[in-house]
Amino acid sequence: MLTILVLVPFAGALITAVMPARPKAWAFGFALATLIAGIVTMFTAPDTDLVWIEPLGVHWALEMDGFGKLMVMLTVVLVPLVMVAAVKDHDKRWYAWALALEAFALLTFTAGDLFLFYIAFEATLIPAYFMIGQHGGPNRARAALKFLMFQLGGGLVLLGALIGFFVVSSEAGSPSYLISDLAQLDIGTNAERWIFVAMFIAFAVKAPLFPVHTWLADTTEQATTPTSVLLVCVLDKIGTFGMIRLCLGLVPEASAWATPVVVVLALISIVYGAVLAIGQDDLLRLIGLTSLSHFGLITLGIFAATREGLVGAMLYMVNHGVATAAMFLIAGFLIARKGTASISSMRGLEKATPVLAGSFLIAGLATAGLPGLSQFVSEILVLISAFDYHWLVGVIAVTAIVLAAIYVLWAYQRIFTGPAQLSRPVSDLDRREIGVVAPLLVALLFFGFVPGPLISAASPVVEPLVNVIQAGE
Amino acid sequence: MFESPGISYATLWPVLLVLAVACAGVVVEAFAPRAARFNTQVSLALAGLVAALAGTVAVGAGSSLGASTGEGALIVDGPGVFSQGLVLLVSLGGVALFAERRLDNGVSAFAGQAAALPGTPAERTASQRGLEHTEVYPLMMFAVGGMMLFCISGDLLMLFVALEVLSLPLYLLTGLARRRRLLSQEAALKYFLLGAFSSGIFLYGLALVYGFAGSMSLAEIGDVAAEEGSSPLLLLGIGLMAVGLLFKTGAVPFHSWTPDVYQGAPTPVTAWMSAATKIAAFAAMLRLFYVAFGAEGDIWRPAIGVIAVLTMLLGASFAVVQTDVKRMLGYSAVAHTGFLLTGLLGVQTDAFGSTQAVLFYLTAYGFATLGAFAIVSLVRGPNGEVGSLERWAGLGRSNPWVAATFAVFLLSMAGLPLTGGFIGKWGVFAAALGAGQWPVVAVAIGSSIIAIFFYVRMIMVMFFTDPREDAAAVVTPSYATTVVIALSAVATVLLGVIPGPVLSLLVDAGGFIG
Amino acid sequence: MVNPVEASGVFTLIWLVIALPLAGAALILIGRPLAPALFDRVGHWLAVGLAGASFVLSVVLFIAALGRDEESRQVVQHLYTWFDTGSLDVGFDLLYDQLSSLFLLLITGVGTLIHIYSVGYMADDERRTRFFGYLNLFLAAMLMLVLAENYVGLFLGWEGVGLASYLLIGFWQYKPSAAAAAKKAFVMNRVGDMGLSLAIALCFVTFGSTSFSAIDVSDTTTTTLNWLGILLLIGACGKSAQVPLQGWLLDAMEGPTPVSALIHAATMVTAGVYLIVRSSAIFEAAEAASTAVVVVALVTIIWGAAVSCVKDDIKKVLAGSTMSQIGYMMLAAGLGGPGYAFAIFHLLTHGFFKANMFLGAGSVMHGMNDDVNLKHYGALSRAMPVTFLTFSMGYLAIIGFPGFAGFWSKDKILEVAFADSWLVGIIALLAAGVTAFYMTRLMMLAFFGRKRWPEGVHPHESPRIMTGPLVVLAALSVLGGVFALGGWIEHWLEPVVAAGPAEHHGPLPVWATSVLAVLVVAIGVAAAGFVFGRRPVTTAPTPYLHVPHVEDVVVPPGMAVVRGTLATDKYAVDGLMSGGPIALAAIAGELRKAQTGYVRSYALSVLGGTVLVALALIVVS
Amino acid sequence: MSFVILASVTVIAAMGLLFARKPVHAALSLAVVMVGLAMIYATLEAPFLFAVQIVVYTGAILMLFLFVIMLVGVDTSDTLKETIAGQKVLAVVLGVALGATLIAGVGQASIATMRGLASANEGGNVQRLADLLFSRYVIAFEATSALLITAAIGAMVLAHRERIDPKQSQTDLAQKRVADYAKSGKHLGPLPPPGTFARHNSNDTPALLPDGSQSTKSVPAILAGGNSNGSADEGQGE
Amino acid sequence: MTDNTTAYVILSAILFTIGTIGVLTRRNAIVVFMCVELMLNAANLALVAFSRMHGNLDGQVTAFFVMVVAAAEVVVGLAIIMTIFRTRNTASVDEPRMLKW
Repeated sequence: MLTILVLVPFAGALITAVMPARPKAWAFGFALATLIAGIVTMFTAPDTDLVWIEPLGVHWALEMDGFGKLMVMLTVVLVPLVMVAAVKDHDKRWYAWALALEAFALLTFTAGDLFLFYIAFEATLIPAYFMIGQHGGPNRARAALKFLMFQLGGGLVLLGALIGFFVVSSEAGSPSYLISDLAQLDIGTNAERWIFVAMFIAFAVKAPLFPVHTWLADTTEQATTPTSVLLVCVLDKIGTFGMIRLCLGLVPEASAWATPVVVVLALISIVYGAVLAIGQDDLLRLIGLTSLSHFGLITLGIFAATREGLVGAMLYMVNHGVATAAMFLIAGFLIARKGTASISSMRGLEKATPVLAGSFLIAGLATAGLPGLSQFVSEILVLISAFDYHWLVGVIAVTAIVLAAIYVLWAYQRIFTGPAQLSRPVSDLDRREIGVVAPLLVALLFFGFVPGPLISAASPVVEPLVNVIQAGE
Repeated sequence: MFESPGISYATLWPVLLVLAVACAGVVVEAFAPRAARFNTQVSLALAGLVAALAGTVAVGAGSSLGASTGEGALIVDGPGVFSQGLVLLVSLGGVALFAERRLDNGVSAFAGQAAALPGTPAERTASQRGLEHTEVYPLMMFAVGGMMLFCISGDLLMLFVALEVLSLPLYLLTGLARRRRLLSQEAALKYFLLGAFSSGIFLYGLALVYGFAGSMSLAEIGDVAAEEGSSPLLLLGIGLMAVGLLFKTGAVPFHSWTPDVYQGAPTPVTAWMSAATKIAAFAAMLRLFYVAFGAEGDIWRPAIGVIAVLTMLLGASFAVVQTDVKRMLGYSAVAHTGFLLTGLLGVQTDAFGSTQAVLFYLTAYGFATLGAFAIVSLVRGPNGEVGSLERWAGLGRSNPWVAATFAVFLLSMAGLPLTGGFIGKWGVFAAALGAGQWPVVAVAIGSSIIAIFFYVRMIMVMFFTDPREDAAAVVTPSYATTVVIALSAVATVLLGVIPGPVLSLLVDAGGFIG
Repeated sequence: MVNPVEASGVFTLIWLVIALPLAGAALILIGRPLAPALFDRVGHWLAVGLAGASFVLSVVLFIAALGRDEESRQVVQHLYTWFDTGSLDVGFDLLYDQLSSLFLLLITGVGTLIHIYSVGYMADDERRTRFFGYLNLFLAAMLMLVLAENYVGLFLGWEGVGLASYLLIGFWQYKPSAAAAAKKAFVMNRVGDMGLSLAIALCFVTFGSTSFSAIDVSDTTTTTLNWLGILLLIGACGKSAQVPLQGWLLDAMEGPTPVSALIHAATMVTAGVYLIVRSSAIFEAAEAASTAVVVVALVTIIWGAAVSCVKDDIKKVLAGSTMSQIGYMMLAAGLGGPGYAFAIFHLLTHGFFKANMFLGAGSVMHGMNDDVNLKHYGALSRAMPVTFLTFSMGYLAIIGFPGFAGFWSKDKILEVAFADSWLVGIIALLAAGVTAFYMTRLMMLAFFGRKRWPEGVHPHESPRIMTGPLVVLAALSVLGGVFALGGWIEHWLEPVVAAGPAEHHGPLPVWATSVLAVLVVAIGVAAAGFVFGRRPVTTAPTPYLHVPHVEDVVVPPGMAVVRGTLATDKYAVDGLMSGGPIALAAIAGELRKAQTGYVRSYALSVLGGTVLVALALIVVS
Repeated sequence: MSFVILASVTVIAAMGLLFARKPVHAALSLAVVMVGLAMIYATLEAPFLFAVQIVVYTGAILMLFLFVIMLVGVDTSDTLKETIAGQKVLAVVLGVALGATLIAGVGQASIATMRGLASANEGGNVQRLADLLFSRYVIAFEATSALLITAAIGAMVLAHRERIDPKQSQTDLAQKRVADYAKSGKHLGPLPPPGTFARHNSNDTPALLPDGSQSTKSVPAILAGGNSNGSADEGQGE
Repeated sequence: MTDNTTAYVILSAILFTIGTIGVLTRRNAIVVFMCVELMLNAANLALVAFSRMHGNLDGQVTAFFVMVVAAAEVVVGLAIIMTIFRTRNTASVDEPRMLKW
């Protein structure tokens, strides 16, 4: 079943690529099919475990715990939405790549084998590279290259960890890459630390964290917003997903050892990203950089390694996905109208586009962690865990809420308020666009008040992690 | 005194067949009418290679594996036979590329009259009449035979002779390009002079090793070395012999010929040579170092490690600043040598050890480089192949399939998952790390990042850059090239997606024996 | 102490108090774009109706609570589990107790009146319907704030009112000043929210829960409690415009006047006081934090009063006064004991008279074509008799004219202040005098003296729908003191605020305080009358106060930091990351010159390599 | 003693390779080295190699060299002035370093004294070599055939001009000449032979026509453009 | 006649060194190639000497093979050199350098 979940979008990608007529409709159909498959797997998803590459101990092992479910749902829901959003200015190549990206992302989130995880982890980059490079701003080629170089660089470092695991696993007996087997492995302290460092670097690039974040803004600036959504809201989650699943899950002692450094990086990311966002004139860069701040918070939650922190981080990943997707898509609609992403060239748009403005504000406030919108719950949980870790960490992390208010509201103020100056008529969101944004906004509100389903999915995953970490300490 | 050597023809016949085909080719050249030569030579070569490949498979599956023959001159062991098969496979592709005649108005990539001076009426006449040197096929067959012998050489003398047998035809083939004759001849001269120089060094090392051990047999050398420990004689011998082999593989600082020759040689030759030579040379190197010099591992590993590091770093870095596609791939070949040397640093194990890693890497790299150069030969302008990177811009739009296939090869060379190159890279790194060579692995990872840059930039140029006015166009090739490219691409992907069978085969094949 | 019982009977409808205005907001804000014509016609009445319904329900609940035993007046309604991580369990719970009951009445009551008033005030605004949507949203959020059973729920309401405030201040967002003011208000509130967020975190870390009922100071060190108190104070400062986070309130006057009345005078800005009173259990045990509250309060009292003295903008005078008055409430709350109840008492009366005066000011502006400059007023008492009269009631209440609502409430606070120390008492007392001074100034400039109306302005009385609420509020301003009859409010709130017995160990007898207060007020009035009554003063009597606000100090260097960070990111961080490849390419570009093309050079490198390998092998062995 | 003499001779002759300006001289000094080595082989109980060295190396290979040198031009001489910066210095330094390493290594190695080949050569050096050659090294021996064939093909491919058109007979040529003369009045008679009236007699020296001017036609095309006397404005006389 | 192998090997090393230096310093391709031949000869000397030292004939056989190989190599090499010479009219190894960097 899980295999089908992965194969459906993959097949869709192939079919879309070769389909001469109505490829976008086909792609959308496959995205919907994946959504259905995703929903079905929520309820019935037996794990898969087939031997794949025997000499290396690699298995085609798919499994899905609550955390995986969250990420899978996020993915399968976002893809059809961005496909609708993308319909006007993207060609079929983009659709095929998007489906391929979805397939690999799903594979990452369900991989029960480290090798498989890595392969999917890296494989996502190719679709992403083409999606960035083929559609978007004038400097997209450079941005795509930069994106890919950072990601592949991180990926290669992760390869080091992967090989390290193999060596240790071989020495312990027959090699196996099953995550469940690796978790049992007794790795020496030194090796474990090196493996952790390698994995963390890779995930930090992916997530991203300071100081390996510089690809982020360039990429979001040049890529089209549907692409950015898939990148930031789905793909980057793999980074934090990996931190939880692999860093905490496989090398908990080393994680605990490294926590002080990680926390400092996370804090820098939080503040630094927000400050950078404040200073942006390009709306898409701004949104991209807000994610830096948010990923800092997620990382903080993960490595504070309390129940609240982990649950918060997992929730945050979902909520950030929804909120940022909304931000990007709305910004995309806005930019499609104005023909520029430069904030300084917009003013007073609220009058002509009240719905657009309202949606932007809601999404923005969600990003800023306003209670009642979904991101708040995760944010407060993370803050609590950060404070629990050390009061000073909490104090620094909490500045995020002020800085977030500044960048969101200042952007809103500059774009939408003030006397309207329209050189040409600007229309409000049309039905299609509302159809894209509305589900996201509803989700933001719904999970703001009823995060229960998300938490109950995440909690069982957190429990063993917390136990292991506390035992490790 | 004379004892008849026990030559096991059952295991040797594929090699002999290839050499026989080469001789037959010479006969054909002498007696067959001009019109019939091309077809005869190509079919002869293909048939010979296919038969030899089948034979290799049979030998590999047979029970006589692991036996030495000719009183130890040749060792028909698993890895040796595997690399032989690999050489044959890429050579099949090579023949197909050699035989490509649709790209350049019905003539092949080889000079019509090598003896005619470039730019003279004689040359033009030769071209107009569709003349070509069908001697390239026997030459190639000789080289293939040499490579196959190189893979299974069991003593130093055999090693030296095989080295020369494979090298001489390559020197000649390099100089036979139809277009850009001057470059081609220059490449041939450089390759030849440096090749001769390095084989001189190799030979001197051989002499020293013989002086140390008193025997030519690799196994006996290994025994003596294990017994007597390291003597300066042996060490110097190892060093000088290593230079000869490292030269062939293109390791820094013995790499300088690589980019020049790769660029200057006719593209089909580059394609085949880059794959086949590397396979043969590494097979021989593995055998030499593990069997004969295995006991001195602690001594040569650091040196090889340093060379690996230099090779990876410089190869990758230089490739970054190239503007010619062939030359860039040449430097990339240097970088790959570095990665392969990383694998050499590991140890032979029963399961997945460095032998398996290196051979798998060679498999993946062989197909990728064969396919990549084959595609290079398709991308042409008014004056033949277009090397300039800038003129490849926009190829992804005008010829998405060709560009995509090229991207697959590049990605494999870059070592991205779902391509054979990834498993290969994984393997050599794992082998080295398993032997505790983590600093080299760290550098290898670093240089992989550099290497990825130029592969990915190439993709960027093809897909995301607007074409220039004098943009290159893709010429539709004949089936031969198409099949080679397609099969290489399929192999590249399959090796990444289901590497299990090949890996199992390698594990079953075991290690090199003396 | 909070020790509630489960909701039953009519109390199961607590949620409806919030839900009604929330539904209104949702209906209007979503429905308006879908059916503009319909909602433009009935939207505002829908909002009024739902606010009124909420008020009625509040009254019903209050009566029901009055009818209950003292022990069962605290009612909790568990709606659902908001989030539960296993260790942290936050319920979506509502707490109806003596404290929130009073707030409910104030919020829904004054809120409804202001809704009604707005129907008239905003009649000409094309986006009126949306305004009512926002007003309803505000009501819902404010009610959530006071009904929440835990700090997280409170935070939900807390931020909700911030949002509503943001939307309403910036309602006329085509004015850049309004948009900027809205943003400033929200951001400065968020600075306070940092404190509240951390307080929530500390609360959880300390008590293992964020519920009010879980607060148990017995096992906790004083240091922790003090920090908790200070964090809460920071939160309160932001929301209640206390120094140093007071700067946004004056700018917030950019919003429509009903907003100023409802949010920035009567209800939202008092949330800080609510927070501190709600957390009285903590402050009671945290002496240093309480002292901090007192200090902040005193500074704000003076600051607000001083601002009011020099502003020419009628709304800003009132806003400064609000700050100052809230300072009084904070003072009372910070002093503890019976002070909590008095703080709430003053909060209620202030809600009445300040709302009254703001709405009066709105009425004046309505007549003066939205001119807010006192210099352009004068002699309005005849043009707008109703407004004048109702405003006068508010005026008398705020200066503490004996018998009026403000008199009773401020008097109590002065008592407590004197009970604490001379210094505190005297500052509070003098500030009362200043209050009288600036309010009198306002009255003189606005309603008496010569006409200074600009050309084309013809002041007129506002329509009934606006004056109606004014009259009601004026009445409340007069009669608000009834709550204090017989110390009712102290007794009513006693179970909540954990107040000790109301003991007076002050240096002055109670009656003496009252007399002193009246005297000081009289002096203030007289001084103002002397200054502004005799000659036609048209300018502020003192030079504008050039005291920089916190935000003025913070913003320029803040932007410099932003610019610096941008440059750092571009050149240092990204330079390091992306510059690596560039440097590498440059190095490689130089190094590749070694590939000279000379075959002999190549041979040289081969030989060099050979020598090195040979030497290396020898050396290694 | 004989070793010392032979060694000195070979080394000195080898130095000739480094310093001889003319390739011919280099080739001749190489011949000396080879003959010297042959003699050393003789002293090392390798009579067969002694013969082969002289016959094959000196006799065949070196002659090939000389032949090519003749083709390229005997006169051409290398300037020993180095054009690549640092090349010579580095070459000598590295070469000497390598040599020193080798010598030091060899010196350090515990090389046993010669065991002698008395037993190995029993029955005759050539016979014993043949035994080895056709048993243990027979495959290598076979493989060398591939080398030789390759060499032959290589030489053919690179040097042999295949005749594309049928060879023109005397008759054809004569007819063509006459036809040309009829058509364009081209000179009917034979071209002047090279060296006629010239001061030098090498192939690349153009003939002087009776009027004293030079005839470019007298120089083979392949040599034209080389350094000959007065090639700068050749052909102006025509 | 000496029994000291070292002397022969040292002589061969000297010849080898001279050969390498020649390859690096001479510009005439033919001379360069002759230097390579000198290197091969040096190796041969070592082989023959070692052969005698070890008392087996493998070294001599190898030396013989080297001569064969050298012969073939010379043919190919000289053919290539001739080609270049005919094209460029020079036998200098420094001249053809269009391939670089």
